[in-house]
Amino acid sequence: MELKDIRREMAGFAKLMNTYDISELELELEGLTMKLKKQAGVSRPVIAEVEAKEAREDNLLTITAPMVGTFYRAPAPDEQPYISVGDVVMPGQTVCIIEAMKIMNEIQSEVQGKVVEILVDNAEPVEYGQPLFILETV
Amino acid sequence: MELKDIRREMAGFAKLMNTYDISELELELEGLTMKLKKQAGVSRPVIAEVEAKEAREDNLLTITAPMVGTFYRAPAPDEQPYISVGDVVMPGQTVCIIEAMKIMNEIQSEVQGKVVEILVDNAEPVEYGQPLFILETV
Amino acid sequence: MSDLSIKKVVVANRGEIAQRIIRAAKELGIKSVALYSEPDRDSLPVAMADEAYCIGPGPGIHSYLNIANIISAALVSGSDAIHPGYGFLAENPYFAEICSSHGIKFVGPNYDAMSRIGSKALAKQIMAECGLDVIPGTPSIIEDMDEAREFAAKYGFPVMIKAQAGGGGKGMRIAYDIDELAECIKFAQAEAEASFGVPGVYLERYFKGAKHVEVQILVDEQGNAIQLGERDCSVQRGHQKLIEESPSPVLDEDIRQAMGRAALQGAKAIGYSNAGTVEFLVDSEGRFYFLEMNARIQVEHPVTELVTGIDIVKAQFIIASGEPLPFRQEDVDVKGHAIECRICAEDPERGFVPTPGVVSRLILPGGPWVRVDTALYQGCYIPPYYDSLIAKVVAWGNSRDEAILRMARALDEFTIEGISTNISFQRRLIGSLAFRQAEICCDSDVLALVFGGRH
Amino acid sequence: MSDLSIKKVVVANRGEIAQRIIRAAKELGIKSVALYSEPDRDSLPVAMADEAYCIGPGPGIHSYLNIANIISAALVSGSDAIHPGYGFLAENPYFAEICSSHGIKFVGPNYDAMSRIGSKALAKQIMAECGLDVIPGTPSIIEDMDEAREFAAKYGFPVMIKAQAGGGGKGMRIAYDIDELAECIKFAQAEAEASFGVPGVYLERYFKGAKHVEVQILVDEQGNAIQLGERDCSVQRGHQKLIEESPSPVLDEDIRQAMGRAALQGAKAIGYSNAGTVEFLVDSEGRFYFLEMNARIQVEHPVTELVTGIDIVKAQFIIASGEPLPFRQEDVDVKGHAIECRICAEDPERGFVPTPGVVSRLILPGGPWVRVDTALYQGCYIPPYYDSLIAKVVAWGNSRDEAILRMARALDEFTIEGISTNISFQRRLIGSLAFRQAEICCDSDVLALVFGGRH
Repeated sequence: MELKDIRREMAGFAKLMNTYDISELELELEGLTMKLKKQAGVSRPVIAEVEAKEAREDNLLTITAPMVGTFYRAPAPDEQPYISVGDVVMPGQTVCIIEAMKIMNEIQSEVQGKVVEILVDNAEPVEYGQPLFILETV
Repeated sequence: MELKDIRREMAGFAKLMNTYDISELELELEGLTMKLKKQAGVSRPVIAEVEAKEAREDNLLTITAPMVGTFYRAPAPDEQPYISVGDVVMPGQTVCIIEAMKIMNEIQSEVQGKVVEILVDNAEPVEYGQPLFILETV
Repeated sequence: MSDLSIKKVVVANRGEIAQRIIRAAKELGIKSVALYSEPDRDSLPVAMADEAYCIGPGPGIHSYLNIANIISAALVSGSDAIHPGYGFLAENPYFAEICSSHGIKFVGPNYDAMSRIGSKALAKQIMAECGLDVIPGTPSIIEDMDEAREFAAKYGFPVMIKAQAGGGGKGMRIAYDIDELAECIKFAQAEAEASFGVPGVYLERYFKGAKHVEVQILVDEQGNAIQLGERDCSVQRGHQKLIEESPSPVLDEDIRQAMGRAALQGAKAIGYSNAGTVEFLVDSEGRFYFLEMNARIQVEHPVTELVTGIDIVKAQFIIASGEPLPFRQEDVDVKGHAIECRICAEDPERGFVPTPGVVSRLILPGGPWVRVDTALYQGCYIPPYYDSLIAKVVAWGNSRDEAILRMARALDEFTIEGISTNISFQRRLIGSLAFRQAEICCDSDVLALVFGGRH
Repeated sequence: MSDLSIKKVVVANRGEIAQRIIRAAKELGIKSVALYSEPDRDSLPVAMADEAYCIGPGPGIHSYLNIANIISAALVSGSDAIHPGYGFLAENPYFAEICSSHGIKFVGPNYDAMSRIGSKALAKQIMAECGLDVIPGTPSIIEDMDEAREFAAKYGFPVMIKAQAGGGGKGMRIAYDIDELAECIKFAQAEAEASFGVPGVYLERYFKGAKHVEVQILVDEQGNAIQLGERDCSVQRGHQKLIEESPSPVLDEDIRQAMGRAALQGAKAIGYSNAGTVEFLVDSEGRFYFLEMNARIQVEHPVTELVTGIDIVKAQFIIASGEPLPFRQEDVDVKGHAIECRICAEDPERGFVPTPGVVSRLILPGGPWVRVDTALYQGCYIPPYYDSLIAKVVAWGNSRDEAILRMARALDEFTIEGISTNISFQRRLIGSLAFRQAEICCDSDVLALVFGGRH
């Protein structure tokens, strides 16, 4: 292989790097070593996704808030919480209340699992999509 | 496997990286090593360095302009150029003139080599550090 | 801590206008609460605000139009006001009413004024009654084709068809002869239904070679009303504004004064308060007709700010707090000339198709008398769900010519990589002789101007 | 294409001021040629200019001070003017003379005026002769300690020691009693020699609690002279300006008028033309004394631009082209208040050590009445060779309070990662009660103000 062949190939690789936003390329093949490095500047947080993946990998499920409002663990201040750590939750079971615009909305679980963690304190505000409970599949 | 085959495969890998938000890929297979990296923070062209490296690897030397001015290949319009392609240049030998502030500055080579390319046309402006001649070490 | 009665405001919007509202709040010492959809989680307004609440997934209907989540966020964050920005819920009187019933101050006019303005036919009737020239049109939405034909017979073609609930060029058509009238009406009704949920359209006389000129007003809750001069928004593409400027290069001083007076008269008749805009059509002979009124902050408000020195969004908070306006008509002094170019994530080479994606490189224009309102940053993601407006570049100059040359250099500096934008389209428009000579009208073919034969 | 006689200008500077000059040139239709050292190859001014020439390696002495390469670049590029910016060759009369001898217009005053200003003793003598109060000092550089002791005996301590060739706080010392006088003079001489190549120092009376106030003037080559009001630059650290504002919060209208007249009188006596600044010290009783004159555009010129609407760099080009000033004194109308914060690549937590490096993340402040002059972009490299100034944030408001609150929110928005900067230091300074009440003087301990007991 001659330099000019490599150069021609390099152009191809460089074009691909542009097309696919690749910033670094290293290649070794039969005595040839090629390293290409490009610009860039793009960063997109993926923490939420990563967490979700981790959760899946560990057989953990998360129940998130379907609306914005105030989180209540029990139907009334002097009553027992709907669920506590260690309880097994069934699909359709009410797990908490979220008060939104003065209306009490009962939140039901869509999944089955054992409660391993409650992430929000009673009477705290929650936003859309905020994790509320972590369940372990059983 | 040839470089152009690798390039075709690389496109496929790159597409997958985009689809699945993969930022780094390393591969080893029967003597082939490939590393791909996506995204980063900083961009600074390295073309100059690459050229320099290539030049060194090929035993090529570059004479650059030590000052800003107008490049002349010969001491006067009706005279022979100091050097032409194919000539062997010795250290200390005058290779061109750069006119700066109405003063004619003789530029001497610091190295020894055979002239393989003259990169600037006669009477063209040159900036500091601009490559003028490429020599091959002999 | 704010001296005003408003101490904490929910910003029920996104992008550059959310950022604009947060900036004004910060300067007044008002705490700000950003609301965001899931794809906007990493957006600048969220980072800038004192608090932030996710209110739903990407599509506007589930987030920025989700009244329950927005009101809830205001309540759980202990906010005492909501600023709606423009678009989304900004001109929804029911939303204003819900805010009010929860004890939250809606930064804008009250329900009654908003309702009157929202019904365009009623607004025109009120304006006509208080003595303004109103653009001739059918008195309400048309019920059958006979009505339409009758109107066309009286005023002649072309005829403009407009959605009752319209805005932003949606549900709008021009019929050039009797043969296409029925079809245009059908089209406009279908588009109106798709965009606003109601198919009603009405007809208006169409003026060739007209200019769109609007007057910015401020009215406090004590009834003090001032006008901040006009904006010329005649450079449009498909009824969507591209470039706005203040003052208008085509008004003479008499018309300017008359238009300002008319705007204040109309606002009074409507019972308006807070910042608003009265839109007029100026025909080729310099007569002006009331078009409609906008009950909100407008995209193009910065040009007025730069020539008057008055912060309109701050004024909105002051008014909504129940304070009297801190300046009077004689304090309003228009100095120089300001131009705004709307920068959109769209590809002019491919029919202005939206171009969501990641901004991989960004250099914003800056330096003397160049203002940029944008929530862009290098690495940010532009989601596909919303309006394609991503930045507003505003240039001020002592003269219109100076402002044009400044805008040209600002657009030359503006670098966005990763997505296509209309920056170079706007650059060519700003550099055109037609713009320089203020010859572009609402119905000018700006594509032909920019692309020439190529288009 | 420019209507002026200058058609193409070489910008013999770097960073934000190079960019500022290119922007003005672009708006005037003047072609621009950027010059750059090797580490500045990827800088914004190089990208913005019409042409660019590398003039040497990093250290200023080999590039931005390399007169031969700069003149050569002007000649080979066919340029007819050179703008020196500030620093580097801006106040070097020999450079101006060399430009002139090569038929290149130096954008600034002529050799004679520059020479007179450059000799600070001569400048003070001329000013005294034309009737200005001049800060009491030794008539020339001191030759022996007896002279110094005599001066101190006459005016009392503390005594200010200043380099003849000085600027930017270099070669400056304050002696508080007779015991440290000799040592301070030795220090100042050594620093002056190291910084400027000449050790000469002179003594001045030192005023406690004084303010630094300077007047911006414009003089055309026909002799028409106007002043654009004053700038207060009293917020300093080690004689280096940190925050500048216009108008000064401490001048009353009589003093303001008198100072403006004095500045024009002095400029006339010097034979000055182009943009310049006349610096005064204002003592705690409101008397003002001529300090020195700066024969160049200044870092802090934007605050004057924002309150007057006059583009000073454009005016420099107009004057250098031989045109008369396009405005008169009565056209100058100061409106509102403007404040500038200098943002530097330096770490206030580690004794303000410079912090060169790569900017890995950048969010510039923006929006209404916030101007940023900077050559920063995300990914750019800040080389170690030059001044640490990397950005200027300027905020305008109708009142000083409004400008302060706006500056505070602008600094809150300003995000630079990858290197340390003084942004949060400036934010605390702007937010301090002492600044709000305009109590900071040239000799105030701003570090104590910001760091409190911690310092």
